Amino acid sequence: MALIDLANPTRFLAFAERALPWLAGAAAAAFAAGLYLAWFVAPDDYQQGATVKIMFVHVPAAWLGMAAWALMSLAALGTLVWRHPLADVAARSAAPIGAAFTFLCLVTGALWGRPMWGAYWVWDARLTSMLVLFLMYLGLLALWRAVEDPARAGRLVAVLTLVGAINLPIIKFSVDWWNTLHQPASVFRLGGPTIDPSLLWPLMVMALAFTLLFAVVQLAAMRNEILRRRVRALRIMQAQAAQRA
Amino acid sequence: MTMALGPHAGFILAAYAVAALVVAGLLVWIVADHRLQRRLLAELEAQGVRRRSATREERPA
Amino acid sequence: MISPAGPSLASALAALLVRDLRLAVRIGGGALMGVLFFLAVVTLVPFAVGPDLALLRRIGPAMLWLGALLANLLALDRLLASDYEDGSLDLLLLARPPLELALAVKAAAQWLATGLPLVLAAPLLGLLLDIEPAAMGAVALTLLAGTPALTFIGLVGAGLAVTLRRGGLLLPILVLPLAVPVLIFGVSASNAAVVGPVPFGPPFMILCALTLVGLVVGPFAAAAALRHGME
Amino acid sequence: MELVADRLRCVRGGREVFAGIGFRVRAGEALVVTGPNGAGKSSLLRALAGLVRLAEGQAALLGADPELTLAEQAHFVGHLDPVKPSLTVAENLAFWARFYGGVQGRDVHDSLAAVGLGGLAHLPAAYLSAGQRRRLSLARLVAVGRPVWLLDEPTAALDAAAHARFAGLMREHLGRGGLIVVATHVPLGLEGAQALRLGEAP
Repeated sequence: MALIDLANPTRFLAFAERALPWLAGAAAAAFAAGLYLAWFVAPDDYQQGATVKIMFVHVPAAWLGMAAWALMSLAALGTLVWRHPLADVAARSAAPIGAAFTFLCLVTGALWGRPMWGAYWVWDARLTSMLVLFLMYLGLLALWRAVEDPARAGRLVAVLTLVGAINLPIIKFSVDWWNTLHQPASVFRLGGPTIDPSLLWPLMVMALAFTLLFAVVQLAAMRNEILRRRVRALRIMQAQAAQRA
Repeated sequence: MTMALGPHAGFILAAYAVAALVVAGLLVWIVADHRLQRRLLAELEAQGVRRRSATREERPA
Repeated sequence: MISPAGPSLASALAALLVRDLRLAVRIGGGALMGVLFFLAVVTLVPFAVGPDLALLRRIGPAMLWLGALLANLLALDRLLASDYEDGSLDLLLLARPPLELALAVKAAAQWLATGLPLVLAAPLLGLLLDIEPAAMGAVALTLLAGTPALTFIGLVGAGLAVTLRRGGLLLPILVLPLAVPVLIFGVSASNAAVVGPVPFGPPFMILCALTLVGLVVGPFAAAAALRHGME
Repeated sequence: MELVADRLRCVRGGREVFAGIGFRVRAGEALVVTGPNGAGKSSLLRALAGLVRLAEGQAALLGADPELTLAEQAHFVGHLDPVKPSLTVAENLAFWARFYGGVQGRDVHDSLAAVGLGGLAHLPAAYLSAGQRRRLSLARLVAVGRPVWLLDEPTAALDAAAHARFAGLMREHLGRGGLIVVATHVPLGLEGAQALRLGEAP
């Protein structure tokens, strides 16, 4: 049992060591290109002026905040259905990263909202959905910290992740409904649906850069998590060895 | 390089500063965590605690 | 020869404070949970009353106070329960430092780990409710002055409930009525700063007085409750 | 130094748990309390530690510091181990040592070694087995010197080796002029100890 659990992670560690430098290099290159496009090529928006530059951070962060939950849902299936030993390591590592990107999305949203709306926060439907997502991330992290045994924590968290995955579209729908119920769509929407190609390209490159960054951090965090579990296993062995002595 | 950020330059710069902070935070977290776990592993192994399969596993790297 | 080591009260109490803070940080139950609950409660308010910023601005201080009160209550359950469950409370009773002081230290640690983070988080949550910076400063000040009272009143409830089965359910019912004065003067001081016309000073002074009374009465009442309940 | 108990009577929940208990334990002596379940062994020890109110009678430590109560000069070991899983083994012991006004630093490690936990000082206590938790709990008796030990089934969960080691610690304590009152089901290896059997008389 223990041997099977360790076999795959060991191969994964070797893979991570090889892949990380390449991925990090690619992420750095994409960020260089993306930031150049965003700051020196992309024109100002006719309506929002230069503040549209915030979009190049805000929108990728929102995408990755949601994508991390999607990844965790897949990992949750991996934990509960296929019992893959790396699945809950992947979920454990993705949660704080997803929370960090969601947080970045919220803060940049507030900083974009202030000049556009005159307030840092106006309970716009999209931002509000992201806030609820952020709350769910924090709840998930709290659940993880509350359970001592990582394997048991992983299964419990997987259940919550899947319930969240089902619930998130419902939350999104109800927030949209709640929002239109209360106020006409007079407010300007962040990152509206129509985007000029001159803004779209920098956005895409920045999104690629953030995705590569996510992959780097995710891989490194998984590696750390595997090591953390080894430390735990060794400590249990140490306590048992002292028992016999 | 003349970049006109308009009247809201502060907000734009603040947004990028926060992004830089979050990214830096993530990177510091993974590096510091990696060092910590490596150190704990080394300490445990120095105390003579080893995994049963350790010798077999370390080889393929 | 066995001789009791010289009692060093300050060192003993410092050890207790350090231990409780360490536990709060390591388990992550303390600061993180309370602030998270606070955030969740404040986030729910606009869903209930609608995203009307003018309305939110008006009821914001009250919502922050309610959220802080409930978040404080949430953490109270563990204030004495874990020490009761593993027998630590027995040993606290046997030690030289008076139980009243030990309980006061435990409550202080609890406030540092759960109350203070709420005060620090309040201004950020104030952004969500569009409270103006000056008013937000006043709300944070009232929370800083008032949340210790909530913790020390809660200490009495925890002392009463900890030795009972299902005490966790009883605790909020016992504590909430006792917290009414703190809520009244906390919110009225905050509102005074936001809209007037009542001056900020008098209700704020009463709030501070409530905290001082709580600091004195709480540990004694809780110690009495524990001594009678431990059996 | 002498521990004197006179006509102790304890009532809990309207039921008389024991009555008319009296004994004298002198420095260097042990009292072994035996009796069937529910005979009041735990209540007697908790009463001596001041954790349970006595309906009648009193217990006092004669010839000791008059400023301190019996409880303040006693170690109490109950059924529970006051061990926090998220603290390390050393942190757990160091806290009780400091809170009881005892030793620190190096001596914490010596005390851990005395109960056979020497190598585990930096391990979070969550990893300990039930027997190891009990040993950590008992290390407190070594780390902080108090003349009276009130022990309620101290060797439950201990294996034979740990049991023998703790018997050695008890003999050492008696040899230095300490007193022990211990409730137990199993022989502890305390020669010449007084015996008190509860639950005999109706």
